Amino acid sequence: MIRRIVATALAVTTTVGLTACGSNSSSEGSTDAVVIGASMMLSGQTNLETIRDGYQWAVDEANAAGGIDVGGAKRKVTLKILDNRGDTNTMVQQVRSLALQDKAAALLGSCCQQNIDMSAQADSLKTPLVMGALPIELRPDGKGYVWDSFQSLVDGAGGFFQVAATAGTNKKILLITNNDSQGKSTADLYKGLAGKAGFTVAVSTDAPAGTTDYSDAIGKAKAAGAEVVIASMTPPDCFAMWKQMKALAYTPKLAIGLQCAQTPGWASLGAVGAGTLVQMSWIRTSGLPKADEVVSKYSAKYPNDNDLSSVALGYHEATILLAAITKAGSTDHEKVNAAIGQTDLSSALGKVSFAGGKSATPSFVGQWNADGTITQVWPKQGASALKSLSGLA
Amino acid sequence: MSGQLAVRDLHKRFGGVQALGGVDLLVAPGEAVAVIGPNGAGKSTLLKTIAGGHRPDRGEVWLGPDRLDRLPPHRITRSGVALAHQVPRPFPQLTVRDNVRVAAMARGHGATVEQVLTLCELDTKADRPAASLAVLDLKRLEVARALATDPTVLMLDEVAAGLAGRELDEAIALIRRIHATGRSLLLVEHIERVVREIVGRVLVLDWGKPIAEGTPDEIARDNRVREVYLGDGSATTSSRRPAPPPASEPLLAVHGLTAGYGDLVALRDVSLDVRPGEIVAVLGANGAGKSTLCGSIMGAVRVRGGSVRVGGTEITTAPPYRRAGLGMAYCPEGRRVFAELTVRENLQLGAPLRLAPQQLRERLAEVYDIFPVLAERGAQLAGTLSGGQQQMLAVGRALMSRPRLLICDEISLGLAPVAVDTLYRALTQINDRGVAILLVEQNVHRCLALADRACVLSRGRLSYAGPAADLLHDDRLDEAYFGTSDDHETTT
Amino acid sequence: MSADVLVAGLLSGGLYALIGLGISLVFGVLKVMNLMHGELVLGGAYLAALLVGSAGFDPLVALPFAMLGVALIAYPLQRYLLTGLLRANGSAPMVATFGLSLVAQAALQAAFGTDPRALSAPYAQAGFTVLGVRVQAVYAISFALTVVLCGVTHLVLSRTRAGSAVRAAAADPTTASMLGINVGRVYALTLAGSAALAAAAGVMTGVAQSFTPSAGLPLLLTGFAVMALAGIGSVGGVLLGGITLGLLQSLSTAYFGGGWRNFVVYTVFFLALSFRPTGLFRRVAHA
Amino acid sequence: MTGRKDATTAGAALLVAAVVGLAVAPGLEPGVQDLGTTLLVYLTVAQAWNILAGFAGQVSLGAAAFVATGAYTAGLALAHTSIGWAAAVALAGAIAGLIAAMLAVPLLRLRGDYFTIGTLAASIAVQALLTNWNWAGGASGLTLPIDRIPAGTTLLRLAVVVAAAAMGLTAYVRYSAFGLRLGALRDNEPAAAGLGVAVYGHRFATWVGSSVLTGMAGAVVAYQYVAVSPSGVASVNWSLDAVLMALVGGAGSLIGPVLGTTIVYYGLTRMLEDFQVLSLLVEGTLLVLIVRFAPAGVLALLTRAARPLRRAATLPAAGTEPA
Repeated sequence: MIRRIVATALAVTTTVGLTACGSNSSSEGSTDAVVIGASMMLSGQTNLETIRDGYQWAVDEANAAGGIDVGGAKRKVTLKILDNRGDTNTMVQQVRSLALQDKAAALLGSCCQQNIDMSAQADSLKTPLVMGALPIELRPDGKGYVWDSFQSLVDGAGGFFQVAATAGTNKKILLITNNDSQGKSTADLYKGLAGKAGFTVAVSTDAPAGTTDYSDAIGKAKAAGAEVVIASMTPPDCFAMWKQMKALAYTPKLAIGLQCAQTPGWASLGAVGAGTLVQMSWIRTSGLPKADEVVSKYSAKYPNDNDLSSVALGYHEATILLAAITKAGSTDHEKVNAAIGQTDLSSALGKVSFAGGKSATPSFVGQWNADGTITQVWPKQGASALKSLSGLA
Repeated sequence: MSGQLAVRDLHKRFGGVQALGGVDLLVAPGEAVAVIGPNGAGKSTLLKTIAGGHRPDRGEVWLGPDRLDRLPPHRITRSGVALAHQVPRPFPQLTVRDNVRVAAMARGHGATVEQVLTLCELDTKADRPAASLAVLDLKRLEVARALATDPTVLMLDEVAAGLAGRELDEAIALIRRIHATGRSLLLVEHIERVVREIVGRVLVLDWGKPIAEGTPDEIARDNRVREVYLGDGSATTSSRRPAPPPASEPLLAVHGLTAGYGDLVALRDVSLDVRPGEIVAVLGANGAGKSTLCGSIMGAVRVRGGSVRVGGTEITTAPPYRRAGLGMAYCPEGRRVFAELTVRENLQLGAPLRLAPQQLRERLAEVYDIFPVLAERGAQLAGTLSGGQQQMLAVGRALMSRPRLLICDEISLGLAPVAVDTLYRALTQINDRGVAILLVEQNVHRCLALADRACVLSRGRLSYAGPAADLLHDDRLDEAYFGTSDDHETTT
Repeated sequence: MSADVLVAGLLSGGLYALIGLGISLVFGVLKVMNLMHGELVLGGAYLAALLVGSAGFDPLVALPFAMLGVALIAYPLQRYLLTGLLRANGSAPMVATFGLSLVAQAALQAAFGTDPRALSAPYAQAGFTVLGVRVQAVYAISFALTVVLCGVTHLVLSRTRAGSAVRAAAADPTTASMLGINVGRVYALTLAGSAALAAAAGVMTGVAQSFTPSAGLPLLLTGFAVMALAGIGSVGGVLLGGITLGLLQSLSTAYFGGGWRNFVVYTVFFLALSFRPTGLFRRVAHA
Repeated sequence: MTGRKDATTAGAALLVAAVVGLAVAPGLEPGVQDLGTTLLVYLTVAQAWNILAGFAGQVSLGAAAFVATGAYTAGLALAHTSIGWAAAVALAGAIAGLIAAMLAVPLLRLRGDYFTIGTLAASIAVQALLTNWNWAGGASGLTLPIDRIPAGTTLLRLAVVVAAAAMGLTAYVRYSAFGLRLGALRDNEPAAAGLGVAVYGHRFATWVGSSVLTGMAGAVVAYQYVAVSPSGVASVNWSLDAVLMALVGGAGSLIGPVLGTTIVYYGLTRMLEDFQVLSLLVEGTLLVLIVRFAPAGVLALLTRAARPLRRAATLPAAGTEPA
């Protein structure tokens, strides 16, 4: 009897009490390190250690210079990065604990669909979030705490159609996307632009992430005689699709793999992947600021341009944030947020100037070579000539 | 609390077995009636069918004006018929009181939980989880739960089985107290004393059919009933070779064996030997410990004390599969053939797995020689065989390991006389080839006609061991089966 | 809808059947829902990846080694851990296999990293045309492999004495042990056999698609879906169940669009499970 | 000691805890408030699972379906109607209960492991449905109107109320006649039916009740997450976490899930968040060890450890398995 009362009381106190101890010491003194938080996929289906390296590079640079100047005092920067394994629940909980318990001055974004869920958290927690790796059109309008500096889908699509126009195909398109928001907006965008560019979408279909059998779409495309493939899907899926296109003897003349061809795993397709186009926000021939430094610092670890572009992206985002904190002269969320809005700098992905929380960086179209390297084919400056889609021939 | 329980022309068939073949029974308000009969006679099936656990194929069950045989079990319970099972089925994680409370909720009136607990002498243990109870208390709980549903008719399925001495006295006293509350009782019971001291009328079932009805005394004098229990001695008269010399080393030596399940000690301090070529019968009523003895020898029951040696090897704690390789083969009660496997596959399973195909064929031929019908049915699924054929298969399967000792547990159970004849002829044949047999039986006369020596188990203890022939004229047999002598032995 | 799609559905159904075969075998014999089956499949893929990567084996050459390797890992798990839990009531063995699946994920992640991998082979992207229908070679190979492995499993279970020992242990372990059958070992061998079949499925999945350490759950669910469609205890049923699942996926993609594929598949799986006779069976009191 | 006295004590303790929770909520730091909300949500889901599995013996892997139902109901209600957030929580519970009642038709035919796999399949079908439901945002889900949802203190208080409801229902099941019948069903279904327990009615009520609680927890999740998407609220991890938390603490008891939630979320997930691979390894190993060596959970271990300190007359550890 008494035991039960004690047990009940004990359990309740543990719940309340333990939480209290967990958060004892993070009161904000002005000489403490500035905490920047990020929850990202470092294991599970996707591994973003490239972006993490970019973040870390920027922070290490700042700390090597004695820290960043916050209201006249030099303060070190602590980058707290948690691995959420790609699980949305874990991500939300981690972001909340970073903001509320670790008192992060601001957050850095991660990738893709997770950025959308994270945006809602940033608005709800009133904590600034600088993100990329999600085309800027896809970010929902929020409450003003989310800042997106990345390439634009529209620019990339425009570039693709410019390239496609020179490829000598029959202008019929197989459009296949994931059925998530990125897939759907991509589909809508490409459908709209295709008409203007003189192409027709002969087959349009969607597939959930995790699909392994694309014979329906491939069969329809063959029947329709589509020579251009636009595929937008998350990484492992498109490997299966490319193998299947090859096996089912579907021979388009031009193919772009949005999202999926952007991962270095593409190289594991070997020859089948050769000639596929890929949209990029950075490439070593781009002439962007710091491009040579990215290559010299990281090409030993990441030989592939896709990985290097992620490093550049991470560096880019972190630089924007650190500059804003200095500019705000404070780690106060509102002040930092306001300062990000007035960002005027040029970093690894190019010039940043936010309008409506978004700042488009340049887009590039690359083409995979059989040896696992990528060659820029658009825009003209720095570009090589378009080669044939040898992998699926 | 009134209403007569009326069972009319009840039929129930399980697969090929007619478990109930037209049972009629009336239990008047307040009356106590016992149902007896040999193993497999359909007694438990009768109670379960009345309680709604089985749905009858034909016939009706009425309690007063209510027809019960089409109701689901919980509705039958609420109508006023409760069953206490032979094997207690407590809710192990609930306390004793909660076990009884669950039952008391079935009907919103009548005896309270505390009254039932007191009546069944469980009041001091009411807060213990049921899983912690000893066997007598588990049986009390089983009765208490049935009682707590406030039944008009309380059915007790061998609730005294496995009890002895003071425990038995207490069980009888409990049943009398319950009867004194004015309820009708329907008992299935093997212990003669229980029947004699409690009920006024006895119904005898055999093969699912009533064969006699009357007062306990009338039934005890009925020759047909004696025959049903002891088997008829007519079929086999001993034409056997003389018994082997007793000097040889025993194949099987059981010494001081004590074994049981949970709190129940089913076997106490039992010793027996089987020598090469010998046939030893083990007799005893239901619940006397015969199957526990087999289980202990084969490793299916945990041994508490004593030892089991086979051919000089100590095997008391060896896992079952090791024992099979020691020249000992087991033909379990209830046949337990693998119904989904063919006859031939069943037989092959009896032989060691690594046996060369040639030897396997030889052994198959030997078994087919004894049971030609198995050869004809080799490709048939064992489940499609008749009961007698399944029993032959079970014996044949055991022979496939070429044992020096064959242990047969109740091989004549539930079989037609002609099938029993065939089996016993086969046993003689097997024994003639030098295989010793430990024959556990309830069919006394047939068994004794075949055996060299016999043992009688009575409530877990050895009450006789000696030449088989002497036993036929010994009172101890009657005592073991019918409990005619005084039952007040003491236990510790 | 074209014949190509139907054939592709049918052939990918072969791979599903191979995933379901092992799960069904374990459930039939041990009466345990093996929640680490997906990781056993992945284990086969990763072992093959080691051999393909380091020794330069063709995946089909690596396949028997992967089967053996995963079986060797599974055997002691059943022998020394899971069999002991079978007598405990309720869901203990199932929960234990779930725990093991988490441990396996962690081990795979630590050993191989998280990047998606694929097994490269010349037939991974090859195809051929039969009667005007274009067929993907790797699915044709995996379908043939499934038919062979289903056949072998069926023959082992129905024609060999070891197979009858397995069926006997499944039907009545007590009696089987008294006939000299080491039931503990039979159980362990059953899981090992199931693991070997899973590994074979893993190698073919690895060639046809790709895999990561956390890809076990969808594979597991595929296996369950096959088992629910097939009914338990029949090897032929598993093959049909797999084919049904493959066709179901193709048809729902063709008729409702790719997005609805999972919904249709899992709804059918769920309903098949619920209205199957085994599910309808209510145990009546007998004791 | 009698059941009624125990029930009164538990009820009183629960009431005190709830009142204390509501009272101290505003004084807590935001981080603590948030952690408290998360723990209480997990406690609700684990306790709802405990009612179903621990007390009624029906092991479900379908909690995610009802977290998702609740979260989407609350989210859609706030996005498309003018009802308040409190009403949306009630609605979330109601719709979850309704879905549960519909799923009961096929699901409650199933027993044992079949039921478990059936719930898993149902929950994945729900996730697939949400992924394709464009009106509800499809795969990317929907964002709730931030201005109309509770946060901080209010959110914690809501979580306290919902968790108190879960604890209260568990206490009811633990001490009532209804719960007693459930225990009988769990321990031996045919025997319980033979003693007059209406099997289907009890299973149905438990299933629906547990789902209502899970649905209300889903609404709290929606408010905390602000954005709900199939990959989050419908993730099978909800189901797995519920099992893990209840089993580790001790299923079939009132306090077990409280301990389990604290140990698993606070002791493992948070402490090991920098080492994801390790946390998988630890969780998996812990589960295996629990079913192998402590099938009644940590609570039973603690009770057993504390037993020598108490008088010998008290209960032996409940739930020890018969061999």
